[in-house]
Amino acid sequence: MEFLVASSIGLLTTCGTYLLLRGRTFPVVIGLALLSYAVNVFLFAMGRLTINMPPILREGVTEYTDPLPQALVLTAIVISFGMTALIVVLSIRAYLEIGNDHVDGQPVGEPSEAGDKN
Amino acid sequence: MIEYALNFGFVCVSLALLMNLWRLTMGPTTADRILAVDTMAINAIALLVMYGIAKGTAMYFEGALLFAMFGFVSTVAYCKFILRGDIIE
Amino acid sequence: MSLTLIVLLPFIGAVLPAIMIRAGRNACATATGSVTLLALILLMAKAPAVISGEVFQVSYSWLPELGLNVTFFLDGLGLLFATLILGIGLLIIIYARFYLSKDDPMGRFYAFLLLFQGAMVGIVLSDNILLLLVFWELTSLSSFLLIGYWKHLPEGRQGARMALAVTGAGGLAMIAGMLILGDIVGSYDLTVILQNADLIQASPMYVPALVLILLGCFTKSAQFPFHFWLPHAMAAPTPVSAYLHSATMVKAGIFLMARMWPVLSGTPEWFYIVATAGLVTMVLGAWIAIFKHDLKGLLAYSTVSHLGLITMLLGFGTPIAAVAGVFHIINHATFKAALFMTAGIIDHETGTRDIRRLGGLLNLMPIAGTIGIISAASMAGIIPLNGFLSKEMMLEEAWHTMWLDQGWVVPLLATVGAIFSVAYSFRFIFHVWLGKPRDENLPHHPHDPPFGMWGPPALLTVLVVLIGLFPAVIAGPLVAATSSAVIGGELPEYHLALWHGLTPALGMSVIAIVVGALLLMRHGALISATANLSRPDAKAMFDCAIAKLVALSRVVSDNLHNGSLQRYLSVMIVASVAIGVSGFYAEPDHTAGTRELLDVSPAAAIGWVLLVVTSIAAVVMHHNRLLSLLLVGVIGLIVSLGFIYLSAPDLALTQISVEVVTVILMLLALNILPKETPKESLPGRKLRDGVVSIAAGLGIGGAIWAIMTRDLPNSISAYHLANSKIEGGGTNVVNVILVDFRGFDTFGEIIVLGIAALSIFALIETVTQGEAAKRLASWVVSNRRSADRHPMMMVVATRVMLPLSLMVGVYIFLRGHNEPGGGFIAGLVVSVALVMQYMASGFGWTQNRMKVNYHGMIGLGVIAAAITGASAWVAGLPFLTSGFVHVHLPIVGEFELASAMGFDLGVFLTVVGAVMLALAKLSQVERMAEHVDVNLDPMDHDPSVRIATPEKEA
Amino acid sequence: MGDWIVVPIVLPAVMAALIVLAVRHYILLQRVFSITATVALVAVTLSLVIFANGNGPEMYALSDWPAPFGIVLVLDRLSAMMVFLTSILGLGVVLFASSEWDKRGKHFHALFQFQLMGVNGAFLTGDLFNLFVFFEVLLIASYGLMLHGAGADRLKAGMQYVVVNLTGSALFLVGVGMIYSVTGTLNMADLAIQVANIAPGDAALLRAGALVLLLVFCVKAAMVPIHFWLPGTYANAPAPVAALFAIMTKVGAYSVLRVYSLAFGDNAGDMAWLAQPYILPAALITIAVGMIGVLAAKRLNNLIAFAVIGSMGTLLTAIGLFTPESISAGLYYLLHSTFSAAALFLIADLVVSRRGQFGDSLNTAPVFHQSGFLAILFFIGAIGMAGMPPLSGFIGKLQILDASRDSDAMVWIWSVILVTSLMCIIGFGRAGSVLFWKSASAEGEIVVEGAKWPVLPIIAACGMLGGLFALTVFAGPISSYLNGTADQIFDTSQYIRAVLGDGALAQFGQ
Amino acid sequence: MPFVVELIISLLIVIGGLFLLVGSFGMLKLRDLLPRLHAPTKASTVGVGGVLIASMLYFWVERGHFTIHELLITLFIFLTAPITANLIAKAYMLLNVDPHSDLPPSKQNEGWATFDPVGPEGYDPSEEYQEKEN
Amino acid sequence: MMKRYLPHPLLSLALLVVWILLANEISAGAVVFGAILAVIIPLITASFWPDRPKVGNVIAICEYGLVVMWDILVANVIVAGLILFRKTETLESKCVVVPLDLTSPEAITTLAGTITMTPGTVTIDLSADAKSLLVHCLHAPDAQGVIDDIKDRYERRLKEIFE
Repeated sequence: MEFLVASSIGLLTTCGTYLLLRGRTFPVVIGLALLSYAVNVFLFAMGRLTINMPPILREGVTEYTDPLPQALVLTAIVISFGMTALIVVLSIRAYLEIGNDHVDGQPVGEPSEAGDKN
Repeated sequence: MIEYALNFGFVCVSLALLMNLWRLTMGPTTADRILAVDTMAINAIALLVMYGIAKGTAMYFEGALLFAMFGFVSTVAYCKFILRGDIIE
Repeated sequence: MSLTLIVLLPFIGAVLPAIMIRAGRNACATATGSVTLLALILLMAKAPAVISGEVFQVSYSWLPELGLNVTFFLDGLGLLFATLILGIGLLIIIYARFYLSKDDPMGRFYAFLLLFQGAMVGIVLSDNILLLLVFWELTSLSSFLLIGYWKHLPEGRQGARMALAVTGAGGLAMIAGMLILGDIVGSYDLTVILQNADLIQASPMYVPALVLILLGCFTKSAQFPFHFWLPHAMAAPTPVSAYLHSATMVKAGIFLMARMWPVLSGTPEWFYIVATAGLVTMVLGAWIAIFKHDLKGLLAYSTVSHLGLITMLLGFGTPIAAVAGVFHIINHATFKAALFMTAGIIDHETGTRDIRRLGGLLNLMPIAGTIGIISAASMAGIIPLNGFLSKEMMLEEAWHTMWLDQGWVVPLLATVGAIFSVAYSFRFIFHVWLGKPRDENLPHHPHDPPFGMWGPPALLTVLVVLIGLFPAVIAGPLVAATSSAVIGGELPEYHLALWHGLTPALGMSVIAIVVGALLLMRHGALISATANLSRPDAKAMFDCAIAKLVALSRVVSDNLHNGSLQRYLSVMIVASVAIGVSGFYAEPDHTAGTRELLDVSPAAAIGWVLLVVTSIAAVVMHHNRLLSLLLVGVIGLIVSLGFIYLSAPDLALTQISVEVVTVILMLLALNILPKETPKESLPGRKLRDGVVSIAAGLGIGGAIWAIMTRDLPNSISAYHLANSKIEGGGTNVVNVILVDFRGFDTFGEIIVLGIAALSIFALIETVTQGEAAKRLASWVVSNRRSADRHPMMMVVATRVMLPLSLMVGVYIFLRGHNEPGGGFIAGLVVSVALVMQYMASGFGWTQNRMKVNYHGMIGLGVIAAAITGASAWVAGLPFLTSGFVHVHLPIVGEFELASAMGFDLGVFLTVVGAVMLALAKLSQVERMAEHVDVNLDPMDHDPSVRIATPEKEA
Repeated sequence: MGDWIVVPIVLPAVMAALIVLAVRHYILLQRVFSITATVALVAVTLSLVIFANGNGPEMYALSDWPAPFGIVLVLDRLSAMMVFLTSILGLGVVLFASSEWDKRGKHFHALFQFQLMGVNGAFLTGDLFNLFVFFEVLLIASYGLMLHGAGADRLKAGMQYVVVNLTGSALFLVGVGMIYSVTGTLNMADLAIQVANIAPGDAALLRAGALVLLLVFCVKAAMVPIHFWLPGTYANAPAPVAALFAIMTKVGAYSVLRVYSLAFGDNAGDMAWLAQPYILPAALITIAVGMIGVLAAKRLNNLIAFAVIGSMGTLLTAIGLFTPESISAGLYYLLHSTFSAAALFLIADLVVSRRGQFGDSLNTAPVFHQSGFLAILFFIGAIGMAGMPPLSGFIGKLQILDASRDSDAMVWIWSVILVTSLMCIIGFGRAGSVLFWKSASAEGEIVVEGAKWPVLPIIAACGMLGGLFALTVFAGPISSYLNGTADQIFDTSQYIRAVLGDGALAQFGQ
Repeated sequence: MPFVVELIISLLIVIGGLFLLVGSFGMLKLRDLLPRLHAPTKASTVGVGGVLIASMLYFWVERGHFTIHELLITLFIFLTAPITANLIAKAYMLLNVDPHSDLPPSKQNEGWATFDPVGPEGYDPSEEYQEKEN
Repeated sequence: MMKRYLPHPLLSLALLVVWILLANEISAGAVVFGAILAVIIPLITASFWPDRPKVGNVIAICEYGLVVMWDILVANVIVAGLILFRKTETLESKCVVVPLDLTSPEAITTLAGTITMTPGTVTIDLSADAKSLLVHCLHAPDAQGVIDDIKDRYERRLKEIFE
């Protein structure tokens, strides 16, 4: 199980990073979303993996998973949600203002037809 | 016996999810993909309920409930996007 | 005290001119002059005591930890320089009053001048080398302002910048040198340093310190090879040149060499660096001066040359040479200041400074002519003027000096220098004052200036003569006091007299005068002979160097910061992987974990497959944006399933709710953005990005693998589990952590949401301006659109769902403390329920029915959370301390009321407000783009109403 | 100080909420609220400084949970000084913005107050994850503020700023996660103890996590090679916001200082001074890159932005040495560079607003209104930034040079700092000459409507310069405060005792 | 637990699982979107329903406490599934179907809602509307 | 009075049931609390429910529910058989048009929903004036039969319920 989680995190990071490195806003936003999944799971997995031991106190149950990372992840999810919302709006706003959605250093106001030079 | 039934159920749902995945990635139309996602949500609900039975806890119920609600909303949003472009008009 | 006042007076006075200028030019000059005069009087009051060997000292603590204190001391050397600075300063102030035209902002001029004066006085009176550095750099700055005073002249600006660059550079080097020096001695106090010559010269850091300090001195005093800035600083108004370049700024370097002479001199390094530089400068400066047609240029190079002379004398390292140097400092200051002022008079009266156009001016302006001729003769070293005396002493010393064991080098070059010196001095005399006027069409008709202009140089010229005639009487005590301060010990035997007998120096002098005069007679031939010699233009070289530097910087900077986010991010990612890996492998102490791993269940494996496929598909198909969004949604679904599987129901609920709202947001965005991402990455680029991404993935995957395979150490969460129920009053530990143990995090978190919404609001509010508005106005809806805006089935179903969803929201909210749920999820559930209405029934219809202001909700939420937190203060407990009671009501039974719920309510309100505000605002852009109006009807077509009478509700 | 410790965080937050709730339609009331709150903040933080000066570190346990289980705020000399600096800077910024800037977009004052809250929180918190939260608060507020008023260049730069920092936030979580996973704690004081007693096999992970976290802090501190976000952001941000951002980079530097001296300081065994070998070389390169940028800049705001990078390099150099002397010097320089950057951005805005269509491009333009007065302000600001005497920049650099003399890298540090100072002088000299001198040779005069004598902005700009003068004149007392601060930072047992009590120190080997 | 109940629960789970599988299989097998649309309705009715009833029974009998909230999920699904199907179909038709050749006429005054606008010409429902702050 | 504080009694009742379903217990506390919510929430959402729906006849509702349940079960098996055992080429998929007599949007929606939930038929569109349903049949050799079935089994009953 651990390997599955670790490889998933790695893969999500890889995919997120790859999209993050594209030259347009939308893939970047998608990449950030993937990256934040990866990081959230990463942070969650800090508490190690357990099955069916949710940190809801029950009579007679003594084994619980580590609740702290979950609380941290919750905070992180909410924060990254706020950030995502902002960047989504920002990407629209920038697109409307600039006329293209490049993030790769193209000059302002001129949509580029040329290939990616970098 | 329930255990065997549940395992069978898990296998079924898993296979179903894989089939949905196929439809999701292969399309061909966007509507197909949306349908696949919607079905995935349904399957996920079933999975959750079965998991709740397997673990003997009702804790996953809210998960299932929210899956039902949010699965619907996101599907509607996708469709509305295709239909109108503007989903809140 | 008065010592401090002497330094402070000019600084304080610098404010006066700026104020006084409104009272008129005379008042301004008077105010400025009286400040200087006052300082001079204060100084003179101490002069007798200083000359008799007393040293005044005053000290204030400024930054004792660093050893930087405001300490001043006044000894002979300080006295000499302070007198020169203040005295000549006073003369310059008077002179400038008449020199500057009505158009020149005089207040500014005097302010800068006094600033400069103060800095100079500060240098010469500092008893702390760090303080000295402060004043040192101040002179660079204030001279920058002075040189660039005529800001409309490009030469002025360029000259100022060049001076600043060169002297600033030297100053920076000197900072290093001084710090080393202080380090060697263990104190930055000059008086202490001066006692520790042996310590300093024995230190291995002696040479670096020496070189660095000398760099400062040489740049300031325009010594070869840093001499080039000085002539270009001549673009300044003449009073500035006269002040800065005769007596003060350029002498600062000399001053410092003299000041440090006791501790730095006497070593071969000192000799070869200082004496050589001085010698070269002397000869070179004089040589160039011969060819300068600009009066001030000639004087500037002559200054360079004379400074070289003094430097050389100090470089010799013998006490007697130092005495000669000190003496020449005085002499040079007198005649050079007078000469500059004379040049200024000529410029002022004739309108030109070109020697080729001048001539025979003596007849037209006899007073100025007399002053000029006498001073120039002194500069040439003609008996019986003061220039002769010190030059004799110099030649005498040169005669004895061995350079690399060769006895002839120094005397020969010194003589050559003297020859050139005579040549240009004579040129100044003969080509300007004597002979016939060469150009009848001078801009002005020259005549003698007002007294205010010729008075100051005349005074100096009197001094020139007097010192020449009675050196021992007039200058003797001052020279003695100064020299003993420079040498820091016994004075050598020396005579200040006109006649020393038939010495080699006299012979060299005679040769110089004769050859120099001959040289001048052949001046025209000389000029044509050397016309073809390539003369390196220092300014061009400097400009070129700076331009190259700037161009290089641009290449580096622009190529580095090319505006590509991709580059920035990839560098950042690579750096993070690199630093993490380097930390991990810094020492080979990692041991693999021993934790027992969980089994893989089939469902988990399938989930993994789903995740892998969708992730990869999201990358492969990212050009189709809608599809990639869909895939991200699925990934979110799988991740939340994973959370449930791995005992984190709260996370799963949050994840799925956030997921949906995010998808809605992105869909709104995608409607405006292009629907496709063009395929523009080249294969190489893809490969690079792929490698970077895989590295990142491997890094993070490896880390988490290493972590998950080992056991968790004793974590603070054990306490949370133990106290959640008893102390926190909730069984859902995650929720108790969120609203209680770490409630402060949550407080910050909701604020993040609130800010996000406010920022979104602000961003969209401005969309109606500028380019964006134009684009929106001319937006063309390209895609095919369905005809019905609000499908009836959907409208009906969502209306039924609204109360249900609200119910669910309340339920989730209430149970949060004990079961998975809580204010955040509840907030999202309610938001989604409302969004559903927006989607189904349209914005207008829904908005008309929503009596809620989302801004207010955000504010209210934050305040609710804060008030809940602050209510603990009432009980004398820290912020956010929660309490809970079990309430027993009839029928209902027992239930728990926790103050944390108030906090959670704040969370709830903020979440709903933020989400709704963001979505509502975002949808506004859409409507602007779509050019459709909002819908007010409950549905597009209501068959039960049979059309035509659309209901209108408030 | 008790409950007052949390006031610098709660006060702006509530005030911002109140502004949103009650007065969002009335710009005048917003100003009144905002300025009043900031003045109150100055008063509170000043009293915190006075308290910290006379007392040891004090802990404030939020929600009344004992450390390390809940979140704590810690008031010590360092954090008190930083919040005070923030509030002073904030006051200048809000005064400047209240003249006209705050009308160019929505919600300036609310976002501004939230920004103050975030910054203060980051300075006061004693919890690693709470630090993350406050980082996010201050970042998202800064996004909003940075985009205030929009405009193509600003949006483009804002996009980069946001994305880079979001990536940074992700890395922050990774770093915190790794640290938690082997130490089981988030409290910084507790972390110090856990690090000192780390199991040998876990050390590698801890190091990796700590270094990733270091990188995140350095992103905020704009250290090369992760400084890329800064030039565009600062150069394109609205002037008051750019001025406020002067404190943002300092948050990064502060965090480096706090975490890597407390948890990875002397007592950290093998991991002692973990950050040093990484920071020092990078910081020197940062100075160079910054000053190269200063020389290369074609726009005034770019010039200042690069100068900020350079000054951050200088600051990080001092911090990277990790000696009491260097820290003290670095903190002094921190104060200085905050004021000088803020002052320059404000002055630049006054200049730009009078240059009409010439904006902040460093090209010859005709004379503009009040150019003489602004030239003086600019000159003073430039002196401060370049580290020329007599202003505090010089003293700061002198202290840093002095403090680095025992370092192995002394030659490097000295030569880089001194050479780059020259570049800075040349760069600013060129810029000032073009802006204020060359204009005299150009035809005509620029007349911009409404650019009279805006009182508040000029007060604000002069106030920031006044900060430089105050730092200079009171260098002695300030330095002795800072020396005490540095000593306190190095005597980590004080901090740990304040947070965890005496019992914990036993595990710390003291 | 009585064997019969256990058997019933197991059967319900198996049936539910099978129908879920069939639903997804149908979606895979059928050729075109509109037929495919039929498949998931099985999953959402009998599939999920079976499992939910099994869950209710299980908790009731096995765990001894009466749970009914599963019904709520059923309610939700019954409420939402037709809408999703309808919208997906509309989305599909909009992009892939020609209303004139591929669809039967509505036999009414107006055509299918996806393609033909509604209401009398010229009526603007948004008169008098002013957008509020939010 | 009643109208004002309890605008939709049926809705309130439904919500009370929902609350009990959610709380998953039938206790006094749950009922009281649910009742409170069942009053408050309709009040809040009243503006979304302009003067509808008019529903009566509980027996008819139950009858309808049972009929639909049974149909769903039967149809599920049939459709499962179609999917599993019929070759896709032999399926006679087609669209049929169901003219409507119902006028209330709620009734139409319920009908459309019922059609969709019974496997084998899916409501895919509505005519713009809401007078016809477009229904897609997975396998309908006899199109008119399907229409008649729908009209007879469902629409008739819905008419009773809603009008």
